[in-house]
Amino acid sequence: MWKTLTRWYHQLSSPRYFYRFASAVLPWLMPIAVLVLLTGLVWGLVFAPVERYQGNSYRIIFIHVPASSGALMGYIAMGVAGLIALVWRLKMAEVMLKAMAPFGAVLATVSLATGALWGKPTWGTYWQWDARMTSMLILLFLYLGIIALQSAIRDPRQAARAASLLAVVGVINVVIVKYSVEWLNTLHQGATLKLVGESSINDAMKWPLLISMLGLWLLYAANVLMRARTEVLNRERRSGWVATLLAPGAKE
Amino acid sequence: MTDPSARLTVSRLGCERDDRMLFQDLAFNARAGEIWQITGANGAGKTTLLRILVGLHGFYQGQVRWSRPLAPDLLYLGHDAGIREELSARENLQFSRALSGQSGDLDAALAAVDLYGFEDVPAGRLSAGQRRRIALARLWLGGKSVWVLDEPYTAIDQAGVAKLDARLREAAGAGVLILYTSHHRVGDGVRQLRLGAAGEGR
Amino acid sequence: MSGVWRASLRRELTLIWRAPADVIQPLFFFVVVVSLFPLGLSPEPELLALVAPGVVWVAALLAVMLSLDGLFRRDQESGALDQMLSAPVMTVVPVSAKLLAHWLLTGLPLALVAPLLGYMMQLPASVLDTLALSVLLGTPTLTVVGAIGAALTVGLNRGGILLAVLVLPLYVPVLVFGAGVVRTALDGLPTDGLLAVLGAILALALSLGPLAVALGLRISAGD
Amino acid sequence: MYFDSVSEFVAMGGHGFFVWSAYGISALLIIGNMVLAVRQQGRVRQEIQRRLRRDQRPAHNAVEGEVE
Repeated sequence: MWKTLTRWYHQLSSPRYFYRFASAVLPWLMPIAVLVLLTGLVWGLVFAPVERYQGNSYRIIFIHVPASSGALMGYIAMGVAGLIALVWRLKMAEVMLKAMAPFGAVLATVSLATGALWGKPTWGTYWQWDARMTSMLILLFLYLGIIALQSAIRDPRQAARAASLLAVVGVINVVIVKYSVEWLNTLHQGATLKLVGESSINDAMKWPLLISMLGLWLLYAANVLMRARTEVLNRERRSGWVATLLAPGAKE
Repeated sequence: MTDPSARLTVSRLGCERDDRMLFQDLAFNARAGEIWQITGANGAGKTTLLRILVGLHGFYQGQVRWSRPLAPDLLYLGHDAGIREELSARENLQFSRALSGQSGDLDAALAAVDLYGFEDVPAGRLSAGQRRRIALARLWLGGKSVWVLDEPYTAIDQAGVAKLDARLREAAGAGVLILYTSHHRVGDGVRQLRLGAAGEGR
Repeated sequence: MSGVWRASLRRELTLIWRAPADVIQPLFFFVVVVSLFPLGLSPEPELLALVAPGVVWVAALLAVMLSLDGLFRRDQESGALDQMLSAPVMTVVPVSAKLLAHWLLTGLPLALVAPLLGYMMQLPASVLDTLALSVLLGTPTLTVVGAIGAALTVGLNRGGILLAVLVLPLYVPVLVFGAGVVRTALDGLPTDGLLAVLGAILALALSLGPLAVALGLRISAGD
Repeated sequence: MYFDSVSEFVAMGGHGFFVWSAYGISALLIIGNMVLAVRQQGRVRQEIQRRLRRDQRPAHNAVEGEVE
């Protein structure tokens, strides 16, 4: 067991092997991700029963909850990749961190937009600074901070290490922000009206939600592999294997 | 090719900046008591090479190996001499001495670089040449066996050049390894390392 | 080791003392921004007292952030930063001296002036000591966390705006609990729990922050 | 199928605007990001291929004073 782990570690940490691995995985991962996501969404939108109190606007949760969880998991994954990149100077960890940022920021934006559009019919207002939405807003700012820092520094290696440090600091900050915002909210509104928490929805709603979440996470993974391939080419542009790979007329 | 008596061993050293190779496959051994002059056109990466050797710049291919940990023995004068204009010559030197762990006498060092009488003038009001000499005064504080100097001869007048040459030869004689970038050659017996001019072979 | 720390602290204090603008600007900014609010809102006491904790705290936070841009810039331009990074002592030593000097001459004055501005914002006198205490307890965290952003943007030409984008999200917990302490005191409730939270955040910042700042400087220098 | 007719499905019991704009924005952002990722890959590949064709030779350097 240990031998395969170390072999896998050495292989996956070499950009060249990763490029081949990603090129092999993407052609089937992408369609599966889209398929799973669509089934989850269609099931939730079309077939799931209406929610007693809210009516049909609750169907937004089938995109809102997966997006929120994806944005949060994405940032935590970036924190971990950042730590690995800083401590072990692993080029692939730096590549993954840069690859995860854009889609994470998109999911944070989607979470905010869908949360607001869901809030209006349900609680009468697009935005009410409740704990979850405020945390998501700060998370979006953290994502934008990393993307801005990474694009502001010219040397890709230095940009990656700077972004790694910021990601590690950011992850610690996300935890503290969550507590501070939750404290802020308990002070003012009492417990926010929890009409639809994960636990309270019945099975007919739970399955489409889980499938949509799986689909969106797979899509996130596919997007990360795509962007990581690009970043590997970018970082390895002077190496021999990229030259042979991209030589005019070479088979992709 | 590693030579046990070498204080510094560099092999297959290459550095890339803005998608262009500054230098590539650089290899040499430097031993205590030697003076190395590093030359090359502007932008050939001389400063970057020094910053790699002292450990400030980490993005390079190849290997840089010091036989003993460098930091305690290192006297590094960077491209900008690290002098703050708000502080006086003495205050600047006092801080550099404390930071690098040297222990020589401040006034003697400042006198050696003809700053006698200017010790307490804020560096901002001194001339460019005088400001650089505040940093050069560290060469007279002693206690360091590896000197890495980036353009030590800039803004130094004729008399200063002769004094600096003498000091470098004296230190090398006492076993100090000196690497410096400049067009000025200290004297014969100085080993030269020429980095490919940026324009060549483009 | 302590020799280097003391020498660094003495140097930093002399540097800031020689260039008083670095001390006066944040203070001036703090006073001006707070005094704008009564003009912008209305001089009506109840309203001002209600918003005072947030206004004073946001102004203090922005004052600290603005003063951070110059924290490493001049040392980087003059080459002094390279000296610190290549010195035989751990980088965190001169860096922590620099952070302490920076707080002593920006955060501390803000805490001393805060009650005056709190009073200007019609805050009852009984709350002013809590306000000063919260700013005193919060500003070191702002300095240390902000310095991480300053370290990462020191080499960049338009680092100022980027510094704000990086650092403001990191300031959220300190702002929430800092202003929260004062609001709680305004409501007459006990504030020691919240002060403890501010203290805990400060402890975390002081333990990990300087190391992160030193690493950030090393990364900006090219390692 | 929970809804009796397509028009009812679109109306979503009066919340149609909110549901469909939520999904519309989400689709726009996610698909947009995918397209950007693909375009960026194309751009980087072209950039590298252009440089490969230029077939740059790196600067050479001579080391004197080195007795081999």
